[in-house]
Amino acid sequence: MHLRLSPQDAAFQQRMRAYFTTEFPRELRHAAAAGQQLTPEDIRRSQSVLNDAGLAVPAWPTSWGGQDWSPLRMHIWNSEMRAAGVLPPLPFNTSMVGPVIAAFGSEELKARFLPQTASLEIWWCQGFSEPDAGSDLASLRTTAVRDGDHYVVNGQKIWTTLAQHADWMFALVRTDPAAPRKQAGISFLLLDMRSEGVTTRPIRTLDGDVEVNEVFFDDVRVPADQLVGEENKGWDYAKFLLGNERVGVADTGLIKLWLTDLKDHARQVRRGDGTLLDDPAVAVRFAELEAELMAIELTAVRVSGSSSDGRPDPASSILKLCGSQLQQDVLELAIDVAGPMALSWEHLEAVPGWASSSVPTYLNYRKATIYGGSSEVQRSIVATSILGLKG
Amino acid sequence: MHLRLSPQDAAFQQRMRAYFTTEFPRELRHAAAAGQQLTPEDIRRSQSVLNDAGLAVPAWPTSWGGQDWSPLRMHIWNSEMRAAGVLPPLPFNTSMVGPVIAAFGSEELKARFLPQTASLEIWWCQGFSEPDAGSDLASLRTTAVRDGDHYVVNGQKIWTTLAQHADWMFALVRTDPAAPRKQAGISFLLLDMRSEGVTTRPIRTLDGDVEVNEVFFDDVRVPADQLVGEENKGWDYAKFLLGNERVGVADTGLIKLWLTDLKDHARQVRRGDGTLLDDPAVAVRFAELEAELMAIELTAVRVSGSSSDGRPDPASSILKLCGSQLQQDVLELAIDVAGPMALSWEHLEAVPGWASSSVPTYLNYRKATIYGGSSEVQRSIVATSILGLKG
Amino acid sequence: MDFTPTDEQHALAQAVSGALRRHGSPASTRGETAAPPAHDAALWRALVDIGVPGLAWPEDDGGVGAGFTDLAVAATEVGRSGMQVPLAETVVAGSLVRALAPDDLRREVLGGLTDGSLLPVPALAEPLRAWSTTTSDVTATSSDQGWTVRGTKAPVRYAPAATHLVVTATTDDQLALFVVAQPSATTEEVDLDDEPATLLAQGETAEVALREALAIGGVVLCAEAVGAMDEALRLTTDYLRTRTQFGRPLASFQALTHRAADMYARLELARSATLFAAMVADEQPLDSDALLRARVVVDSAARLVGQEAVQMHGGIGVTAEHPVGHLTARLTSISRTWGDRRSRLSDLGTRIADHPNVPILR
Amino acid sequence: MDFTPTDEQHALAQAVSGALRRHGSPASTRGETAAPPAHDAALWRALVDIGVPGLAWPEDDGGVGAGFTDLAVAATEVGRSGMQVPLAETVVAGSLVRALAPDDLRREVLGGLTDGSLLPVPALAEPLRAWSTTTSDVTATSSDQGWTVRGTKAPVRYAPAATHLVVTATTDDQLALFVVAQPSATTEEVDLDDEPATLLAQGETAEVALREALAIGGVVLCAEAVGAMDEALRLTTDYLRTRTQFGRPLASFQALTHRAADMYARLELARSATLFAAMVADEQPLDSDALLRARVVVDSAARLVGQEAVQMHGGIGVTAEHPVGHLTARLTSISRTWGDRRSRLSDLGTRIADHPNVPILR
Repeated sequence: MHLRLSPQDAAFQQRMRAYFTTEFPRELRHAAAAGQQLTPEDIRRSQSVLNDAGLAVPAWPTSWGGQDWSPLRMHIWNSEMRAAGVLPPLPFNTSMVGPVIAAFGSEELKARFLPQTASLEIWWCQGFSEPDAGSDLASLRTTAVRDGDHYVVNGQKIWTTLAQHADWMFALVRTDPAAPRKQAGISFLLLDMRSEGVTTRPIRTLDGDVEVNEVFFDDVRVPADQLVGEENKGWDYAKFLLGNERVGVADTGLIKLWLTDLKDHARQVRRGDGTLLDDPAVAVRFAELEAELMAIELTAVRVSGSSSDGRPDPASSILKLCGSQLQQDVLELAIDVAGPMALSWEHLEAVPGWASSSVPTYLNYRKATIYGGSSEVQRSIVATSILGLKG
Repeated sequence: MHLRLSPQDAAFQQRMRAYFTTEFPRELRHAAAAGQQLTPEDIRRSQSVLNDAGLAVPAWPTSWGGQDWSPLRMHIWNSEMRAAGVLPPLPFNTSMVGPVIAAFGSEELKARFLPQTASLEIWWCQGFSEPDAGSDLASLRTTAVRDGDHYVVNGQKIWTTLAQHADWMFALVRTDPAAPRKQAGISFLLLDMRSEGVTTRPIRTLDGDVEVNEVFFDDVRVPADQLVGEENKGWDYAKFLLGNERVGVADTGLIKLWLTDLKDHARQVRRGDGTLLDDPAVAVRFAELEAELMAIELTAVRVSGSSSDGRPDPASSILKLCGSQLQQDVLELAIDVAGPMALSWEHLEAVPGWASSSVPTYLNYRKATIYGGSSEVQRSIVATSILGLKG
Repeated sequence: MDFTPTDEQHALAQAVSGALRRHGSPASTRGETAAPPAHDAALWRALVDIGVPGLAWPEDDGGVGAGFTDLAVAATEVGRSGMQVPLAETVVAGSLVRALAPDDLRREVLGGLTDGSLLPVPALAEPLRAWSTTTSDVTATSSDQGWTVRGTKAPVRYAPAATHLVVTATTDDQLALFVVAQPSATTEEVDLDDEPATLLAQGETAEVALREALAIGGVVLCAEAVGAMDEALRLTTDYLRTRTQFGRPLASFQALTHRAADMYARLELARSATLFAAMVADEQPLDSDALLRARVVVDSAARLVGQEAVQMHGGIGVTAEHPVGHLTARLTSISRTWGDRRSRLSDLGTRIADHPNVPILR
Repeated sequence: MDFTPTDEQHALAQAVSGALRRHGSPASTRGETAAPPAHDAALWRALVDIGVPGLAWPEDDGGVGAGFTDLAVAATEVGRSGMQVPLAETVVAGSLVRALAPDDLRREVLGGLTDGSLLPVPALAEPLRAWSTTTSDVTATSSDQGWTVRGTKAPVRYAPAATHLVVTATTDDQLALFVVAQPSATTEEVDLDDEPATLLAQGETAEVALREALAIGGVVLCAEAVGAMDEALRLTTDYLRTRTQFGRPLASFQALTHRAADMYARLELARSATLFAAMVADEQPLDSDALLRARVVVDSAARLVGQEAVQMHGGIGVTAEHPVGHLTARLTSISRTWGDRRSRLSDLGTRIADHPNVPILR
């Protein structure tokens, strides 16, 4: 056990900080923190810049651009990136499909997809969820039937995040409907979103955003060489991917950014002769959330550090569970900081955007405990895999 | 809908208040509120006095001493009794076995037991729980085998409250082990605790009290005329009884007394130049608990008022659920009011008893959400009977 | 004390829910966001036609003279419908006018509110200023021509549709209440540029009246929240019964059904507190602390029921197309209207030493 | 930053748990109540023999010179065992002596603490006085003969066994810290009747030293709590696996297993915060706010784990015969030692505006 960063890690931290705060293009920073949305073009450019600097896919194998960093360095990289207001690389590309292709794809697939996946020349979306499956991912019904050197895909995906911007989708499809278990008979397929028969329908969320979509497949022909790994082994690859996703979701850097901003906002709100941040009841709430954030961040460092075989520790479930809860708690405090201003969503001259967006943002982030494996799913994983509580 | 008590109910309230505060023996009052325990003799005398005044068994049929009061009057009676620091009648007698005998017992049983049950000449204990049953009450294994005009009882009960003071027990026993469902084949038997073969072993609780016991039956011969109702129909009578118990447990009068006392205690604790009750964080907690208490008390009046067929509304489960939680919340605040003084259980000259007993009392009352149908059982009742959520 | 609704109240509930269904549609059916909607004049007119906005006002003032228990019944149906109307707002504005305005203004406003010709709402919140009922950055000045008020009120719900605003402002370091007629705002921001105003009251009188009016408006919000929670719980239990996951209905997952039971329990406590508050609101002198306590109970239920209803619905819970998230959005706003849980508890906390306990029977 | 325990620390943990098992027995096996037990000299001696009480003190002062990460490892085993020893108490007293006492007194006390000949504990709490680190009703007076202190300290854990008390007292309206030797209390109430005392520090110096000593003592309490929670969760999951209800193991009831998962999650956060706090405690200048944050995290875990462990055990959870309730009792006390959750958060709250965020890497 030791507390201090080694001189090498401290130098690494300085290098990251210097890069993100001085070298990375200023106009692409802070936008996300200030509540503005980057345009899709900005997002592509941001990741391309990161990739050029070797900072887009550090967790990948070194032969495909990875850095072979320790979990601690991964954490430092993410923290410094977030603290500087730099958008992290698109998780669908770098935490999800990239590692799967790198681990299970053929050399052809790797060469064809990994470079453009790292640079975001290909924007990926995730085709896992289906309307009748929900948390029971493996009960998916989209089919892929082999027809010569193609698969013909029919069915529907839902909750496909940013599908409207995506070039390609990685999808779970059922290739053997007769398989003995629902987890068997699933394959992992890559498909071009411009293929004939693909229709995307946006789903509006409560806050008015369009972030998720339904995607329909009507006799979509997918070349068979876009299958990752073996046919009917897709569930194994999906589990590998979901573990990575869980670790990725414990994005404490983002929560830290939110909390720092929120303190600034509280300081802007007058209360008597002082500000809302002087209100002991509000200050206590900040203190509570800061303590919680500290514990989650420490756990992220501690848990990721303890997994040695490259597969995520099932303890990463607690990062998703507690991290998403903390996100929601921070956004709930944001409503209270906005106070009476939270009651209008209109853009009013006298009311800052952070205040009028506090309720819609809070409502939107109720998704945090639902997507990426709901809190209920995480609790079941902990109960079963860690505590050995099998019904 | 109307708010005010009718002139008749207001007069009733005045009558109750006058009786409990001026006529009821002063030396038997307030003892419980002040944290002192009444002796068993005091408890018997207290109930006997109430019974003489017609105030021990108001919910019973009028032919056996009941008063035919409206649910509102029942609530007024209980509130005024509690507010005056008078111990309510022993629930095992008046809310449990009494109503069962009155509803399902033969005329002989009624005449033999009801008067002495009302006056506490017979002190009853409840023989329901068993070591291997827990919340699954119906899986009980104590057997009663018919032998001529007796039943021979073998087995064990546990968590038998105040069995050490009890004269008689009402017990659930298995009379038909071959019954198709575990709920069938159970009978409701009355037995003399001085019978040969009855052994009582006290169970010490964390706080050092002996309140609950194990009771062992070794070939205990029980006259067959002490069976209530029909053989193998005991589960029906038990369900009737458990519903009554739930309503009885929402004893908001007791919680109100605790909260009033706790405010006085907070006023005794100095903080800076003021008292702990001036601490805004503490005051907020009192305000929260008072609001909660108000809502539960109102619900008790509203729900009991809406049941017309004499059987408790399944909504009474929420009174048990929320009432026991509130009890625990009040006792947890009591620890915080005691502050550093809570850390010793010793009787110290400089530390008041309410402070040194705060932690043991809190620990003891963790039972509140366990006994009388645990919170889990109540949630299942609500989910199944009210919300129609059947697995 | 009796919580049983009268036959008239059952009929009123039916009339209100019928009018809502016939004359409006919830945002979810139109696929709109959960943003607080603008005033729907046609929907409001339908409620005026069956007398809802006038229920609480005395017949002498042009009102219906029914009282707050009836108004609560109506508000619960509004909450259940997923639609929004300025009922609580007009109750706050109307209460202040009733308590403080001279006879002619009182009859004009309450009569106009009842017959639908006027829409008075309160304008209290100020930008970048924590909620307060005792201070205001808006200033009022008196001259020979009468009073004028200057400053910004925002956000003011229903401001573009309002015919009258009841505003707080500071005069000589005192809080004062004014009526501003014809505010002509185009957004929920009201910029008062030396606007002529009628003084209602100053100092202690104004503060007491404001506290009472907000407490009474809070009863309407509580009732609306109970309706919204009823509907959110109904949708949730329906969903648990019909949605299957892992080959069986969600209703077979105890982790969910036990949480649904907790939702029900909190809702029933909130219902009791709300019905009680409605009855208390009809009494003088007003026990405004009882109303605050009801809001605290309803707040805590609204938070649990709203959050759990969305969580148990999963993804569709946060979409604009499904009603459940809209109900949660409304519950979120209700809890933050005219203070929040923290401000209410802290307010009650300052008086906690004044009573040994809280009696409910009276 | 590295959380991995060293081989030495594994060995230390085994040595401590072995010593505890050989020389003591938890209250539950003796069927005793959950009352905080008196000092067990034999058990303490066993820990002295393997060097535990001296782990944190410099070798120059007669200590072992190992530091707080090792001490935390030992304290976790104490917590797991269900037994209680004055480890946190001697750390607070020892820290004050280390920071403030003249050389000879420092070496005497820390050396004596390490070799088991002395037992210094803090005497801070005062009857009917809310927790405070800045005020005291005990008064100190100086004369030619030196200082004397007068007043009552209660309760003082381990007072009857203590050889030295470190007490707070007021001098000229300042807080001061004193050492009282040979206090000879027979209960946990210490009545100081113009007792001779050695001044350690006054004013700001005393307040800072006290705050830091309590923060460091808090690390020991956190570590003990983690051990107690480990054991409470182990007992609970064992129980869920083995106990059957309604014909199947409790582990098949999702309402219970999901709550057990929450217990685990909170425990793991508490573990991370505690290990971090132990490492921070070895650094100068002391970041005592980081230690306070760890206590806040541990408090919230202790409450959940303690309460849920009892609830899931049902009736036996509140009996003196079963260990789980004793662990809950200890967790309850730990959270209330030297302040409570409210006082810690309010303390942190006063400094919340001083930093934009809380960095963990250093």
